[in-house]
Amino acid sequence: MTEKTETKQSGDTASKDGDRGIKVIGILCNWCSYAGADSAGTARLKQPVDLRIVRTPCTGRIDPIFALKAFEKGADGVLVSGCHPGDCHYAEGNYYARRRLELLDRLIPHLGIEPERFRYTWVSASESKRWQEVVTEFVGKVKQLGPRERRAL
Amino acid sequence: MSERQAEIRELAKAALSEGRVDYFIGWGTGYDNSQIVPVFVRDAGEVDELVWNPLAQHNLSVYLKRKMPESPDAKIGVCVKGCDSRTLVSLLQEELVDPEQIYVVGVPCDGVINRRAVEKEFSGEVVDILFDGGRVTATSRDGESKEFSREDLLFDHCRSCRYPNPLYQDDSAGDPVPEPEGEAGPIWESLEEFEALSTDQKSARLEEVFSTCIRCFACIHVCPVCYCWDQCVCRSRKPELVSQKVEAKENLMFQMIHMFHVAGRCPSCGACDRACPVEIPLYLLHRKMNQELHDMLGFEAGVDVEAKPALQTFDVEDPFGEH
Amino acid sequence: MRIGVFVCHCGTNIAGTVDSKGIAARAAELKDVVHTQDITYTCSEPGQDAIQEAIQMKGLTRVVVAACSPHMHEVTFRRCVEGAGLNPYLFEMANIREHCSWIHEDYDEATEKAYEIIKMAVAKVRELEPLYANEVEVNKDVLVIGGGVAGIQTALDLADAGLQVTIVEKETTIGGTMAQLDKTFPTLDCSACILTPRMVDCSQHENIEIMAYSEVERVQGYVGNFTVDIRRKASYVDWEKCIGCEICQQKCPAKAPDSFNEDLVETKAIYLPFPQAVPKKAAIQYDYCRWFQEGKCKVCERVCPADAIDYEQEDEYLQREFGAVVMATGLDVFPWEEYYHEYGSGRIPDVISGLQYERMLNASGPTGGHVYRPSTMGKKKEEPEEPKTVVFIQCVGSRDESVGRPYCSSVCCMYTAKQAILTKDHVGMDTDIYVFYIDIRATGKGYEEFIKRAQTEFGVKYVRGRVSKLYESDGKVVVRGADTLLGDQVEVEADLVVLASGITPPEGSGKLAQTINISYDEYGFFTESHPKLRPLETNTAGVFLAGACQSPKDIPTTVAQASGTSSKVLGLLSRDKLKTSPEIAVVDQTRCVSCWKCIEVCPFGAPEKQEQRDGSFKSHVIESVCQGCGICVANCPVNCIALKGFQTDAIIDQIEEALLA
Amino acid sequence: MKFLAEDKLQSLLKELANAAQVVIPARAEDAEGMVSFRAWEPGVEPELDVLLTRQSAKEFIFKQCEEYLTYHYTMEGETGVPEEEEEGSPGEDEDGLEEIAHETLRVEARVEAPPQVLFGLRPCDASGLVQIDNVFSGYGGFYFDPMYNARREATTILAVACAEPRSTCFCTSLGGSPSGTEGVDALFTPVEGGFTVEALTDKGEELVKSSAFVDAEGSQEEAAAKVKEEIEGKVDEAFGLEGVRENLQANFEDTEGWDELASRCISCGTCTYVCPNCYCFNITDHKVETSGERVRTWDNCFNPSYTLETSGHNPRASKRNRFRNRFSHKFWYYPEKYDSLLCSGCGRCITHCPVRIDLREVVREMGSPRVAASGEEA
Repeated sequence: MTEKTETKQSGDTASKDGDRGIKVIGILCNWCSYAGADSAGTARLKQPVDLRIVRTPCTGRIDPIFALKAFEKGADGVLVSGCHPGDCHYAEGNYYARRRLELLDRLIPHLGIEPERFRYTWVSASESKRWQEVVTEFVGKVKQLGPRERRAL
Repeated sequence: MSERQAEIRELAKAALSEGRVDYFIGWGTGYDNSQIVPVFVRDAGEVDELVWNPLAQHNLSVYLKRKMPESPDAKIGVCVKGCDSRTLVSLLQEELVDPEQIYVVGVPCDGVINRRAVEKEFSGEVVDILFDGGRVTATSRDGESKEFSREDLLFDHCRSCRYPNPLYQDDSAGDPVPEPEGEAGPIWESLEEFEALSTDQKSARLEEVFSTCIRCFACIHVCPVCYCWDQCVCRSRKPELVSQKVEAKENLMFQMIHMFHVAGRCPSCGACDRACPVEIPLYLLHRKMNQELHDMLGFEAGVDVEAKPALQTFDVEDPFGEH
Repeated sequence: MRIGVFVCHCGTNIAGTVDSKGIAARAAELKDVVHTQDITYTCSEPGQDAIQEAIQMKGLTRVVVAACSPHMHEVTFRRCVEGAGLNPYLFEMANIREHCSWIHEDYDEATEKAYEIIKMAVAKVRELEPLYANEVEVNKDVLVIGGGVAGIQTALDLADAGLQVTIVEKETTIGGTMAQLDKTFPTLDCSACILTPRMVDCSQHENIEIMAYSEVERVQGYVGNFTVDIRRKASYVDWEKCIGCEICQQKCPAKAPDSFNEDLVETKAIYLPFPQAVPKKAAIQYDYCRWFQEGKCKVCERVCPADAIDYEQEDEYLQREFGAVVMATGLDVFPWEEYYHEYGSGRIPDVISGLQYERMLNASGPTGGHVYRPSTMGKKKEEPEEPKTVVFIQCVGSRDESVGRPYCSSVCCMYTAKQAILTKDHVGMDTDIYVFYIDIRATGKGYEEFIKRAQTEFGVKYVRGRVSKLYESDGKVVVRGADTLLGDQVEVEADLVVLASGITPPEGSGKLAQTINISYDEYGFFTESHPKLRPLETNTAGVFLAGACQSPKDIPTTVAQASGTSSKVLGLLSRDKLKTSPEIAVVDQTRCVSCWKCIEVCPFGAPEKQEQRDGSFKSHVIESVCQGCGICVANCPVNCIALKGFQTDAIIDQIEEALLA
Repeated sequence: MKFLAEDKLQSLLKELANAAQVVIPARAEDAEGMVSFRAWEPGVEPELDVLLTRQSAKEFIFKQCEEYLTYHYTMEGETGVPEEEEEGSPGEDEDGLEEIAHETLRVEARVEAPPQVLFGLRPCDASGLVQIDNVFSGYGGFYFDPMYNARREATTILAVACAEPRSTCFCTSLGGSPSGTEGVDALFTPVEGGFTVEALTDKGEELVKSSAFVDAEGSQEEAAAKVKEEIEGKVDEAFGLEGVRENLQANFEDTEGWDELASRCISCGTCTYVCPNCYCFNITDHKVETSGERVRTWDNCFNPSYTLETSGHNPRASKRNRFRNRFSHKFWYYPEKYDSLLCSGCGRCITHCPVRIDLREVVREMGSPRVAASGEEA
């Protein structure tokens, strides 16, 4: 019991004094990018600690609103990743997603969000190295910008 | 103009008396001469209620959304301007309106004027607006009269209008007006000021603008291509995409949901801007959205009945997203 | 709602960088979490017992296991909680290994992140609801794509077990690469003697249908119910009539490249690849046929005793139903000419590929098994001369980053040794043979012994080092390389240089993978579902892998894998009905606004218009057809379609949870 | 009666601002230049030439969105290997909150009501607040809302009599007046060089103690009386109230009549949100993990969820019924319960309706006997 409250406190301080400054949400498709992140893990490819991954079956499932919601709730960056066009496990999902995400990508700056804070990309199950690069590069850019002060979204 | 008004009345009269339509939706005079409102004419004898002048800003295709009107099998006559016809085309693309059930009178349009702009020229209330060619004479309740040029009072999306003649119609009220030259695709001047802002300024401006929203939902109810009605996800608690809390963030989120839902079907007809009781410049969102869709795909909403809305289809060769 | 959270140590895999015990304790403060526990190996039997015990004692109604990737053990734990009487879909995995402990070093950071991942999983599990798998009828016919030894073995195993098998082979005969080989290592038994009887077995087996000279165009459907479009390429010969007498080939006046013989020689425009071909049917190579190119000739038509020639023939499209698909598309030889300019890019006649040499060694090959210097072949008067000095270069297109092939092709060391020995046997023990190698990979049964034999018994000289350059100098091929053991330059004047060109997937493998919706790697090898847990399956249920299309393999491994795959297919098709995943889209018809976007976008045609009692129509998703991608959900304006297991609320709650405080 | 010189207005506002938040009608700087109520800052001139602000002042007492209460769960789940004496399993019980051991819920409700002065609203807006009071202030022993009342208590209302009524004004038809005093603490009437000021309540009396005011001269009092009389006359007669309630009741089932009137209505909620009288609200919880808040937001009778039942059934599914409810509520249901009308005749619903639905027309039509309508179409 006491031990519990201790850990709790330590946990709180860890998140409060914001030593881990930023929060990045990753929305991944199950078949390619999530698996790619798995392979990166299996290969012990070190990555920044700031990414939180949400698994969806397919980028076709991803509503642009998810990303905006994340920003609204305080995300400093949002990364969406799926199968390369043509490789969709469901044949067409990422083609639909590509249009929606491209539109979103183009609107992000318009909404008062730095363009570097959003990215959508394609990483296959075997591209563990690429996943490491994508995450490192993206989170790096977001870190440079630092935490977002939110006004509108 | 008056000639077009006569045409409208003629066509409406014929349609009603021949029983081709149960009622005919056009524009008519509101509670005073400075107000034009949608009117529903149910009797051939009443077609003189129909009016056409530069105040006829309402996009009447909104009444073709299902549940609006309620009787689903009614045969409806309706007047559309160029911009209105594009929202109608969007509805037709999705087969949400049965062409067999509607009789469309296209009204070639030289642009409609912004009544609010007129009102703001007076301290008192404007009760009468008269048109004489390019001149507009407005008179306030206390008898003050002012003259304007029609040109100056046009909505800016009318100034940049590329489709002054309806793209879908059964009959036309009068001869078409000259089409503008130049490369197709809407013009975006009205955005430039906002686009020039820095990221921070943008979000500050959006916060300022959307904190005034009162969530009356006039914008989506008046939107012809927004038809979820009682099921609107912006009011749903499950799933809850947007909270009921009225605050800048949530209000903007609500608009973003609306925007993504009409993306590819919204031609920026401006109905939402005009309906907003607190004058939120919604075009900041939907015109930008249309601009980007145009850059991405050369796509314009509601110009081709055979086409599909941009986001409900795809091209394997779409020229983006390779990163 | 009573949630239990179980945090795995995975030995030190997780506990090494994450305070599993600590976060388990903290998780007990999350809403609805009534029980938490840290376990050394959650997937182990005691681990699973602990979970089941806790479910029963604490009356847990939801379970979160924080351990490895769901791709690893989701199935395991679903079974586990089901065993304790919980619905298997009231379970969620928090991936704190692949996505956390394995990719971070800082203990505190990793621990904090792991805790947040658990919070997200708890947020999701709250939104989950019990789901029940539904069943679909299974079609028991099997499609085998590729008629090489892998395809043949799979087909025979399955056919013997009583399943109907269709082999689709793009060439006019089955047999694949193995049919081109002379002897096989390490036993040196004759390749044809092993393969051709199996080929004949296929053609005569009542349960096997061979569709040669055909290709798969499109695959629709799902496990147990695939619909496949197959294109039978026009051979311009009516195979119903053709008796394979070869007269047409003898009389045909037009020469054409002989791919079966690796273009060492030429064949005719109308040809049969080799005498033991199955089916033994002739085909016309359109681009080389005089009739098609010049509009006159028709010799074959005149000489054909069976009246089988049919110049009007066109590609034929067939649609067939299958329950499972086996990919056995085999391999290609690495196109070394395009990459190795230092080896003459194929312009030096006496520099040939391993497979070309294989054809030369082959008694039924173009030289009848005689080894000649290609530069001296095909001359009118002179006899072709045999090489006195032969150099073998290994790892051409293998283990070579510079040509984008970092992997080992796994067979070259062995076939080089084999060819070296056979050279001595065919040409004479006095032949001078050098093998330039990086390392010798001889891991199979009897392989290392075989290499030793080559070195000692047959005196093949092994030089450790890469060859930097090949060039011609007065009738010889000068081989310049390094001997890294002696540490100096070596130069050999060779009569013949054989490149142990590596294995690459057949051209168009990527495209085929896309057609079938399976994943593939950057080279085009098909990706197995899991290297250890599901090495014969793909990520697409009902599609399996056999042979070199998955990774380079020698014949014994290929055949072994093929039989393994057969047993997987048999396992799948032993049931009359298949359980399908209940994680699919379900429409809440009370909210549906009948805009039909779902129907518009679904790649599988799962949503349909369903009439309601009031005569209106609402969307309805056909359970057995829905694949659970969720494209319709993202397009539904009212969000009235729930993708079970991935409902909008579940996703949003995870996001919100991750961003708390 | 007091007098406030024009040039004293700013100093008065400044003085008031020391003790309270002062809210005035002001014109926004942006292009739209909308006139609405907002907090006064030194130098900001109240915009009194424009008769009506875009929205009424009700927002400052009956907030569009307010946090009602916050709540927080603390869990003490068990950790470690379960011990034997753990009580039996309740099994798959979804809403089994109470049976979860070790869970505690803390609820907090904060009443925030800093003193505020609303200056420059019109008598119609002020009387609108009185109608809302009925609902939230325990009228006839009904509900008493602590937050609303705290804010109401802390608010002083300084109305300014109308100068130039709009054609859509019809307060007089409802027994109101452009210089009405219902719900007003002090009424300012514009006269030559400033305002005459009448203190109508204790709060009003407190106010006029300020040195900014001087006693009004007789001439000024007369001027004020004259002004009031003039404007009174300028307000058009919209309809007679005679029998409206009864006729609305009688015409309740006149679906064609209602359909015709509602045909151009787009069923949004603008009218109710600009209305100084409409008070309908919705209460929703917003919870993430262990903490949440309960918020009260404006609702309106055109909102689909307004009468939506848990079963999914909605007794007011159609536009017509929602439309009918708005007018019936204002002129029939509400009066029945509270013995006063739920409309003060400001006309905002008319001028801001995207399709200019005219309340006056609706009341004229459905508030009078309609033999014809039900007769024909048979």
